[in-house]
Amino acid sequence: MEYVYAALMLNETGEEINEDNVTAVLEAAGVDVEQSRVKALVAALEDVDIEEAIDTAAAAPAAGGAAGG
Amino acid sequence: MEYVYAALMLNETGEEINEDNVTAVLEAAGVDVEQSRVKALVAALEDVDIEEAIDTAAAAPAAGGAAGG
Amino acid sequence: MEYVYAALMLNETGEEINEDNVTAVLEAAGVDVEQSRVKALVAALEDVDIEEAIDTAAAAPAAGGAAGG
Amino acid sequence: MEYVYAALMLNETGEEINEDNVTAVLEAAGVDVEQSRVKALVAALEDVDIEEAIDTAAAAPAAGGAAGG
Amino acid sequence: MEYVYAALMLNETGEEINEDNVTAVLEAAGVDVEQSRVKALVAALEDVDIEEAIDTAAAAPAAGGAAGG
Amino acid sequence: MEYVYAALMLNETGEEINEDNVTAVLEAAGVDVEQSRVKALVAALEDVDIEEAIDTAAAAPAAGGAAGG
Amino acid sequence: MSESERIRRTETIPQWKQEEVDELVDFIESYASVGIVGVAGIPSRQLQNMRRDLHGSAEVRMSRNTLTRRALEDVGDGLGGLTEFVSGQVALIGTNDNPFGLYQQLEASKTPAPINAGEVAPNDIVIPEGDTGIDPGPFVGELQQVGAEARIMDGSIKVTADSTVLETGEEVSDELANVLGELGIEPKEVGLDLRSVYSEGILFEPDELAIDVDEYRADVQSAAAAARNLSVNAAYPTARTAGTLLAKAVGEAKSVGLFAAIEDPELVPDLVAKADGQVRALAAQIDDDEALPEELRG
Repeated sequence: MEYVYAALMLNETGEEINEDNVTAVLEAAGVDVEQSRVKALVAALEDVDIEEAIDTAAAAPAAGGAAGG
Repeated sequence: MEYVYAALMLNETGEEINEDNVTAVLEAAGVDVEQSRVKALVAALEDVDIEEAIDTAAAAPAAGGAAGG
Repeated sequence: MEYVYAALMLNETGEEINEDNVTAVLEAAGVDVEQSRVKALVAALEDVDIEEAIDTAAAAPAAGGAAGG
Repeated sequence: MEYVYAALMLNETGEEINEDNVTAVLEAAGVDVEQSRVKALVAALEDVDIEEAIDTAAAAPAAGGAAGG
Repeated sequence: MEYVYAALMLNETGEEINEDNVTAVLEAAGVDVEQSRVKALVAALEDVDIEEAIDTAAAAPAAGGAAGG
Repeated sequence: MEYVYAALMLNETGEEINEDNVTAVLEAAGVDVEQSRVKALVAALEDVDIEEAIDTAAAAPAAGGAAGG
Repeated sequence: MSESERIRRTETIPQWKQEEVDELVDFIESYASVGIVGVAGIPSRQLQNMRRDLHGSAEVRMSRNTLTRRALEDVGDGLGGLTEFVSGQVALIGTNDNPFGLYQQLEASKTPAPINAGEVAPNDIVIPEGDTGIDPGPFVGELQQVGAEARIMDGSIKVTADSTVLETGEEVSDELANVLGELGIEPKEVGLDLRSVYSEGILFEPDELAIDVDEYRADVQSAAAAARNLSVNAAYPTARTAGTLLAKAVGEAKSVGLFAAIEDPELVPDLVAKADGQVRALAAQIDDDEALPEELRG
């Protein structure tokens, strides 16, 4: 999860969420950084509206409605 | 989400969820595959009891009901 | 459920959900494909807005909750 | 319940819910049709918004949940 | 949903849920029948105890409600 | 919130949540660090069971959804 | 301070005072954070215990206020700002630990104590609702006189509602001191009262030092929820969220399957249940019993 926190920090400070920045934050936290995970994070967030993603509850019970319907 | 769907498909067929298999499924679906995301997914799923996670979703309708109740 | 996952993957990538595409994805995942199921899937999804189907499900519990609450 | 199912089927296909159509569906399902029930059903459904009624079903489980809770 | 309705009608009347019977009911309701969907449905229902499926659904929301309540 | 994110990163990596570490992470994320906020954070988190708070948060969205419904 | 200044000072104040000031300066300079604590009303034995409890995390140094002020001014560097808090019975406190942590530690070590007539209420004084356990007698009148809602019930004197009998800053009367003493109410908190701390360039006052741990806990929760949501919604799996992500994907597939009535073996039981629910819902809209199957006739 530390990779996600790194992205959240950069999002708050308004810095770009790119591989260099994410890596720098992780290293400062003592993480033995895996570049592939950094890459994956940056790629996953590319087309995501972070504010919206943060506010949308990641609740699994989406299926609940379908079953009810 | 297509990466997760790919993993779930492999889980259903009993094939190993490894980088090669996930990549193959994604490519068949026309995904421009990011190897780093495949890696991250496979790594994250290593310690997850997939059946249990699926059951949570199956139980979700009840949870949905609970939310309503 | 693997047939449904295949359809969802194609939906994410924007590829057409037709028999050929679904079959290709399933085969890549090692499924011993039944053509009649593929046909049935494609037919069932013909007039369905998948995004809406996912969203409706997500919204439904809330509606239910309001009624129940 | 088969009489009501017959009405639901006709509703889905967009056929008129009249005595002839309901009777035809029931007979195809091997029902020994009672004309008076068909008449009563058709008359009773004249004032019912079937789509709306079906949508209530989606909410119903939640209501049931409330009762159970 | 009309395919499921047809199967359930046959279940109510005690007729066998096979491809011919389901097709007949659907045709009587004016459905342009997809044989693949009929096949898939009949195959899928082979292992399903319909009464149990109905009862489980009826019970689930109540259980959920209890959890929520 | 970036101060809290920094603390949670350290929690994930198992590093001590102390002034030096929090400051280092914040600076790497481009934050113009206020020492007094770092100090207050470190002192306050000494009395917070972080894992427990995270677990409660994990449960919360579902509950939140229920409340919202 | 230059040597000539030091000599000049030595000439203006007695030697023992200068030595004391020098010791205070050494004390101040040996800690990263220095503060002023009020020590009024602390019995000397309790003060001894407090100093012992602080051993290893903070040190208390008492002196005359004039000398304390002088030492603070001599060190300078912003520490002079602390002099305005040097009044009454105070002492210097020094720590190399976190000043917020020190404040919490000192607050936690405070103990309740009775308040005497003539003292000023440090906070609102409340006589709580409840049975005083005191037999009927003139005490009920004394309670009423100081402003408590009291009467005799079931053979004893009861306070019928929480009653604020004195507000912050007001002086305690003889009558009130007696009543509080009789009831065993100890409205004061006695202990080292941190008035201000100077730490690495910043002067903190108590309202800045009082951290709301619950608020931080809530922040941790929202931060954790934010990370979870982002991880799941962006489909970036982590060890903590992979399970949720799988469940979400399964949920979506189920939703679509049920919405589109896909004849999948895993979905058919739910589809059957859905159809049953719909037919019942429709039947519920039908008023005419004649049109309904026997099991549903009202």
